[in-house]
Amino acid sequence: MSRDAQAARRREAMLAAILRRLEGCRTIAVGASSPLPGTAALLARAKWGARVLMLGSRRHNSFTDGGRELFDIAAQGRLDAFFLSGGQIDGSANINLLGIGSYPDGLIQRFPGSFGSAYLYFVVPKVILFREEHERRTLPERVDVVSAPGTSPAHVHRPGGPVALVTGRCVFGFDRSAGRFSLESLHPGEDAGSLRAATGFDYDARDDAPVTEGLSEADHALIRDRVADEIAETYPRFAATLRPT
Amino acid sequence: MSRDAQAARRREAMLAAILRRLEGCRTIAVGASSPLPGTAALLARAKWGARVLMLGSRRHNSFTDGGRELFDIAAQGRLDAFFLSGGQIDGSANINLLGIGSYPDGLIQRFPGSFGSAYLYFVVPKVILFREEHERRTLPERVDVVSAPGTSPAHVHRPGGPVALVTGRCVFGFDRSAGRFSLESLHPGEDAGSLRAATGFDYDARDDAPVTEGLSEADHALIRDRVADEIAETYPRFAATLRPT
Amino acid sequence: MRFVSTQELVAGLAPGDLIAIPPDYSGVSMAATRALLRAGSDELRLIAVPTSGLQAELLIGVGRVAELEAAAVSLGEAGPAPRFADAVRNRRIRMRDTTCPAVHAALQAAEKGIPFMPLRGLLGTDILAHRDDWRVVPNPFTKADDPIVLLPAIAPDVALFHAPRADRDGNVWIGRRRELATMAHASRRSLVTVEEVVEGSLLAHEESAAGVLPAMYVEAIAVAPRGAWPLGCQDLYDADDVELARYAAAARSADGFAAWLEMFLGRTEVLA
Amino acid sequence: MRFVSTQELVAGLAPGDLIAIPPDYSGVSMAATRALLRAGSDELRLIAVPTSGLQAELLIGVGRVAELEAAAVSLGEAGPAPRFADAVRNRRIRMRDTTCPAVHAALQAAEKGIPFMPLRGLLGTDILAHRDDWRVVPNPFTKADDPIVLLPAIAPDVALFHAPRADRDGNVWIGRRRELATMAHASRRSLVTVEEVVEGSLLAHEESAAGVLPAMYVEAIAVAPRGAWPLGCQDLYDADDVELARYAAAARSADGFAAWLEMFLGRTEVLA
Repeated sequence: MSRDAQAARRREAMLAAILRRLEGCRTIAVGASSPLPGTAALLARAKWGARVLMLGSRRHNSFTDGGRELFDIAAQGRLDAFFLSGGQIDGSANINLLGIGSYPDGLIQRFPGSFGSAYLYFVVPKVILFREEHERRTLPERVDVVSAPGTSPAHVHRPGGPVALVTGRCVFGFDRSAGRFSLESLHPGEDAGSLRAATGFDYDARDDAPVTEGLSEADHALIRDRVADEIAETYPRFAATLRPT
Repeated sequence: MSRDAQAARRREAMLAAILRRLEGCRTIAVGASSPLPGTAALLARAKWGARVLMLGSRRHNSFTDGGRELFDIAAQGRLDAFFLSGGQIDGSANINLLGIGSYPDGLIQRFPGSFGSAYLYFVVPKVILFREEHERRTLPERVDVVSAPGTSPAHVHRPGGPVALVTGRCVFGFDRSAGRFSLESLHPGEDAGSLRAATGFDYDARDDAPVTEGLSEADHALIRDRVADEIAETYPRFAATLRPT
Repeated sequence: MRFVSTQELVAGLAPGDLIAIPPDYSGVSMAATRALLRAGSDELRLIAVPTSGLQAELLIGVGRVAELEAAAVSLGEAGPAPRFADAVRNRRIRMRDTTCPAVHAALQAAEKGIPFMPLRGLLGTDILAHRDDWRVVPNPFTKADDPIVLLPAIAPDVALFHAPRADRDGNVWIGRRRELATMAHASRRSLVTVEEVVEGSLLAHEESAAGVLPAMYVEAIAVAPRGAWPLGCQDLYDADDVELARYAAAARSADGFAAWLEMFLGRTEVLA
Repeated sequence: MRFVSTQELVAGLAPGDLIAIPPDYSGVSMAATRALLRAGSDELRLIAVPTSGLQAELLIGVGRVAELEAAAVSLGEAGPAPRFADAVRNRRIRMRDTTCPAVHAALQAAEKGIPFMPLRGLLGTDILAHRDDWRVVPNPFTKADDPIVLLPAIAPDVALFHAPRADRDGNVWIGRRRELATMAHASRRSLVTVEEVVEGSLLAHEESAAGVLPAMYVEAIAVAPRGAWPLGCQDLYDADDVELARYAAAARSADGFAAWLEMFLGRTEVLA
């Protein structure tokens, strides 16, 4: 299989996994630099009429109160799902959007910054983590810097948090009380051994973890006929990869 | 002199006194139920281009952030002058917009409420108090209820406060450090004795308090040609009294 | 979001509901008020944003209101609100006095999901002295003695108002009357009457989008032409000053109030 | 309010000034950025509302910036911001990390003249751990153990942004990009570039008034057609993705950055 075909298959598994996690969500917001979640959210819109609020979009954006409105609706409980990624994501679902090395004065590599994660991770009921690049480096035992913690002590006001981590290799569910990931499914081409080898943190896993289901034909048709064009407004380069070549 | 003519003369003295106190003000806001201050503010606009923000007006109102914007610009230091009245105003410049009697459960008479006074009195540099009806009842030694205090202890954050009280009989200046009014001028027809008799609180007064100067011919012309029409948008009944009959 | 009749719009209000209502100059649903007066729930709690006039006055006059928080209730140039003053004096309603920016700030706190918001001013007032739900704390950002008031968030059950227009998606055009947006954001649900429903999305063009309250805040909309009468509706029509003066004069007596109310309830809504 | 050239617009910025700048998708004055790059003040302090991209990246790249507070600096789909990352890693700027709603809240605190604003979230983050200007206090409205973060107000000296249009009175149409209004309200003065100046008052009709930042907040306006390029300007033009990708590739090296900058500074503003 060519590298492009592998990447496409990986991406499809991720899309399908995110879409499944969005089931039942009525209002879904998509942050900056999130083309894959954006595509899944627009699929949710096409399929069951979910309301999609996408940062950087004009068409898929009914905000009229400026940049704060996303955070305000999250605080009001009107937002069901959001997506976060990280330069690093660790086994406790801590995410690191700040950098590699010693923060703040000894960074070897600097990441863009936390965006709204240090807030939304606390208040949105379903936060779906995504990181295509699944390696020991990106998914370490412990992040170098905590830009947002996966769990909080019981007394901290935290109605929201992570529910899953979707990578280029697998889907992890997150158990908030245990503070641990457990393997839900492996993408095509992965097995238990390859996954352990590529993952820096420990996680729970059944021996018989299923293969991540792909998108249905209907989903593919929706992407081709509608969603690819819709996502192109905000992520033109990504949209090109969704279109048949 | 007829009662109407007396009322008109009293009103002119008040208008002229308020206008004088507005000199140098670049931004003037006018609250609810304030036709006389509104007229003075629109005169200030006609004469030196003062910016007028008038509650209840659409034309003289550049607010675009809803009802809070008046309070926000006051907090930002963008507002130079505002007007307050009271069911009672006492000798310490305390105002009462709540009622007569024992507050809250033993009121004999209930007033509309404080509006924004319990805030704006603290933050607007020049608050001009106005009350046409100058009687011992309306200007008592001590208000029954303090909806906003005339002065505050030194440690209280208070960049603003009262500068003057303009009534149907006279103009008082207010000394914030002394917490007392002093007579600045008497309207035509009043004298030292009649004023003391009509005023419930003690105040400082020179023996030779001047007569309040009226409006200039140019001011009269501006009202006739322009301001009467402008104020009519918000205070149609009051505007009718400004027009020559 | 669904389109309903004005009567259906208010049918969902339950005793004890906290209802946010706008000031007379902003966008008062007198159409919904009429429906409430005809067959509404009792024991309503009103939060005026930040003042009210005819709407609170009428609902209080017929005994629908258990509690009112407001910075003022007044009929503006038409004078004081007699039924309000009478009800407070005779303690037929629980009155919680406040001041305009305190209402805005407390709604913004709910809008932002924070438990409280600080506000300057208020110190030394009898309003503060009788608000046991407000706190005075030292400003933690200075070593100086600097007391400041903290207001708890106000999160109404319902925002009820009137606006010039809505589109078929339920987006409501409120223009620069942004207190309506704050009310809607802070409230669990918004019930709205509009002058008309327009074709095409109000969000389609940036020009009209700037004045829109998005449908995600709106539970139901009823079409009610001249639905703010005798109050005004933005640039569409002004308040009916003659009618307001007539009310103010009538409502000084209980009989006069009853007669005016009969007229108001009997009035068939004018269809444009 | 006065109309000036873009160069005059930025001439008033002084070393140490705290400048509020919008995110790439909102209304970035790249025209004013160009003027600042050509002949601007050093030691600027930037507060991104709440993130920045090309604008902060370029100003940092030429060494104009002493301090930056931002929730993120990124070139979006074009990738990371190389000059920013390099400057932070080598500690050539003082970086104050924050999170988006913290910037909005702190500006709203300045807008409202309150010394601080509470915000949920943040507890347990290394961002909070390294912000010695933030406080964690017990929520005074509950007896439960409920820590909450207080953010001090951010009151910028200047808000600098680009908008579609202004009228001759200095009213600026910002549409639904209301973070520009919050920035302007919170800042002592606003410096604005616009695509064009239109006849008639933008406040004259409720439809256009809804999207207006009133002139009372605006100190000076410069006309700069396509003044956000290579970023976009609302519905008027989109970001130039090709140019942004070209920059991202070039700026990985110091030489590439210098070459791109020469192109950008040499580019005569297109007059419409």
